[in-house]
Amino acid sequence: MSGPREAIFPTRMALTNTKLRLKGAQTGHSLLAKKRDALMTRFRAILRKVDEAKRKMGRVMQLASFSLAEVTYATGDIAYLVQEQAKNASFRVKAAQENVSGVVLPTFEVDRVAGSDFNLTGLGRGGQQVIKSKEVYAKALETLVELASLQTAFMILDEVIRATNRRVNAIEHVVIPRLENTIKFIISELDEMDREEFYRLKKVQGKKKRDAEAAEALKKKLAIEAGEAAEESAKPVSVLVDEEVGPGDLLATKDEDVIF
Amino acid sequence: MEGLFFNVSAGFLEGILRGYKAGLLTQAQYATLTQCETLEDFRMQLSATDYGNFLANEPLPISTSKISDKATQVMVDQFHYLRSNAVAPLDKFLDYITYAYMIDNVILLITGTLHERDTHELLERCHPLGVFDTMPALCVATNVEELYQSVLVETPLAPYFRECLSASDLDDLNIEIIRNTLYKAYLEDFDNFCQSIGGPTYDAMHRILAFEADRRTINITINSFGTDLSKEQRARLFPTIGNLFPAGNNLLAKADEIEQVRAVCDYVAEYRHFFDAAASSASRGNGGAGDDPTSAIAATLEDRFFATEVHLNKLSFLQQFQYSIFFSYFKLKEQEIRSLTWIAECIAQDARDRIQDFITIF
Amino acid sequence: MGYGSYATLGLTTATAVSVGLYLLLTGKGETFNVGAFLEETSPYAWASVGIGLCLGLSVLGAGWGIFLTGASILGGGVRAPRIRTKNLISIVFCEVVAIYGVIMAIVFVQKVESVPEAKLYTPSNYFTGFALFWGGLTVGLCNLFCGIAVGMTGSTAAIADAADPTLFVRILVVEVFASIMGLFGLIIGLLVGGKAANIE
Amino acid sequence: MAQNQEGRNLLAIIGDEDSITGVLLAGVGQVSSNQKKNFVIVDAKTQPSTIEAAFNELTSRKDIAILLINQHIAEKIRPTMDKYTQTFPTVLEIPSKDHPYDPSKDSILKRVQKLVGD
Repeated sequence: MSGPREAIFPTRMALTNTKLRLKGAQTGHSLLAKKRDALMTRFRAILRKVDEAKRKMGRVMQLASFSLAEVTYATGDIAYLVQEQAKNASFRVKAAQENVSGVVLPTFEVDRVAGSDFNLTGLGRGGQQVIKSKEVYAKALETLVELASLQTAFMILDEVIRATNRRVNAIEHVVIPRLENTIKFIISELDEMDREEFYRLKKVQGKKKRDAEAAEALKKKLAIEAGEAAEESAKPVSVLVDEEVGPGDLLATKDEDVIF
Repeated sequence: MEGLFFNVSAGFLEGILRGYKAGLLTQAQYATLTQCETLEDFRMQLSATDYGNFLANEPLPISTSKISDKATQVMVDQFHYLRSNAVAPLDKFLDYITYAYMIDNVILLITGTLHERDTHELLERCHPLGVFDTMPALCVATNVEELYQSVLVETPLAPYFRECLSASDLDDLNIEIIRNTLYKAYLEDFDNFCQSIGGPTYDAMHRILAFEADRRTINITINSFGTDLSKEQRARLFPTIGNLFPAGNNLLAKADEIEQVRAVCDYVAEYRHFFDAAASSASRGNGGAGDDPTSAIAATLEDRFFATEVHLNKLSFLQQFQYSIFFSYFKLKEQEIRSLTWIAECIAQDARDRIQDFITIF
Repeated sequence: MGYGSYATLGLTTATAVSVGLYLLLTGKGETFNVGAFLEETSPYAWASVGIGLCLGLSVLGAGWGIFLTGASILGGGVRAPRIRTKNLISIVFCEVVAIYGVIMAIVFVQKVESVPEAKLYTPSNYFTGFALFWGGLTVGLCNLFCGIAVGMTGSTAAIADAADPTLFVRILVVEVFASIMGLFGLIIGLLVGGKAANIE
Repeated sequence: MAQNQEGRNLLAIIGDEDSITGVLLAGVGQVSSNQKKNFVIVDAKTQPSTIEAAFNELTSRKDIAILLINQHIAEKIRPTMDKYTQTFPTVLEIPSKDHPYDPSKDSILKRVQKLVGD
């Protein structure tokens, strides 16, 4: 009787209910475990991708900043002009959703509108480099956006997997043992009660026997004392037979306890 | 004849300038620099050259922009030394060199003012060669009208502004158009000034300025493909002193694609090989931009332009007793700083395969 | 500068023409007499002007050459100090030109003695006067142009040397040729002077 | 989470001048009518507190989906970065020109490494 159990009155009804709940918990556990495995597979895939993408980003960004160096070579310092001419974002992201085992993962998609903010930058010299650098940076940003969605997915999945893991573990290590304990408790309590009952019946039977013997003796004494005693002695025997069948049934059902 | 009197006022400065020129990095020095593994190495190698210890007091790690800033500072110091020793007409000539940078600075200030930014921080970003005494006065202007007036009053660029732009233009036109309009006016004015000096100065300077004008014309044409710059506007930005002027300019103003530009350039013998070489290297895949042939050609074209500019500037050193060497030296120095920055950039970003893509001067 | 020289030229021509026309039209055309001028001018005047031109023009040439070269040596020497000693030779070449002038002036001066007026206007003395004048002019102009030529090449030599030390000797050869021109003047001056007897 | 990301369609960046120039060239820049920008320039002199303020302001904006930050700048405000657990906006550490990417310093990648490792 170790471990926690639910505060429940040990009846057969409760036993049935608890057994049902245990079954439910087990089904839930296996479902959650499956979900967790699915998420984990996904998660591992994303992990690998994040790792890859982060390293790729290093290269891509290097390429991009190198193209900026080319611009500086050809045009000179355009940083300030670019900063000042920025007005409306032409490079935006659009969020889409993806469903993995019931978890909504946002993914960002690049949403570019043709903007002409810097169209004329480097008109006199280096315009081609500016355009090229623009393209390279846009490509780099696409990688970054991809990485960002991976990273978001990673964060969310991480969160969800933790939650799922907690649930699985809770069911496995808390709920199920507790239910099992409860069942065991109920069963043992019921057994205990049965045994008590049986003992009591024995006791009652013994007492009845003693009473019957006493009555017999009395009857014999009376029969001896009175002549018509043989006629009446058949009844107590049939009562005795009835009573010997009773205890076998008692273990199966309680309700048929006619004696009490 | 110019030899008789040139040295009276400019002989000393010419000697100094040629001394500076001898300090430009050579092929061998570039080769050593490109072998550097880190910027630390780079600095050490550079200290063995004419630059000396100009980076010695910089805290580590050195950034490439720091290197370029410091190198520019070296150049500016040299310029100021020459400028303060110069007498007419060299002083005016040197002033003309600064006007190009001044245009950039004024444009910067205009941009800042239009966006209502604190213009004082802009002053720090101005090119030091283009700084003029009254520049801080521009910063007090708060609106476009005021700025226009103060530009007219306070800057040496006033004639260019007065002739080309009105106050409302500052508001309406794209800043790049303003910049190119000013630059066109500047080039033409500079060419005029050189003509007034005459002699070999004009010969050498006109060659360089005409090339610069053509380069801008071609660049503007190529860069305006696919933008909202109208053809009339484009035609107005073309300087009128180049070898392409006037027939080529007219054709370029109408051009829609790079093939037409090439056809125009075929008329001028010096420019013909640009496109051939550019096209061939683009087809080899060296253009860098890859799939788009136009931008690949244009990118290599830019390199060709740089190489030709360096070549022309080198030519002006072949003649003594004329002023164009002052202009050429600063252009070469600028190119050298660009190359240094490029190498430093390549080292910093570990892009070994592109490290040779600069232009050596000697 | 251009307009100024045009104006000067025009004014001079106009004055000369009007004076000439005035003399001609007023019947005094005889006043403009080259022969008389040559005859009446004292041989001393010719000789002294000749000596003066000889030395003056020579020194002008030398000075001009020295400042041309000097400016470049100074400028080039700022960044390449090694050129300053070597290129002193260019200065010396220029200086030599002045020395030619001084030598010739001394030679010429020997020809001039003070004599009584009666003995002055002799054919021999006329010859000496003219010889000294034209000889001095020859030497002076020779040295002037020689000085300028040496100066310019010297300036180039300095700058070339600063840029590339191996060029110095080659340009020095050119410079030597330039400086030889002064010697031509010296020789001719000596010859002309040699023909002339002393004024006595 | 799904409703949280509605209306977030901008990128923002905290970085050095070169990185910002680059991404602005690509068209990321957005300056609202009241001069609020979605990019913050950090140079060597910028105080960490200023960066933190900018970081907090940008992360609390409702229209930003992704926040890019240069790694060497993130390094300066590492405690704040490590504390940041919101899903939106996603914070992404990017390398800068002068500071090559170092995967071992990335907050996210550290977690990745930990998870992959065990």
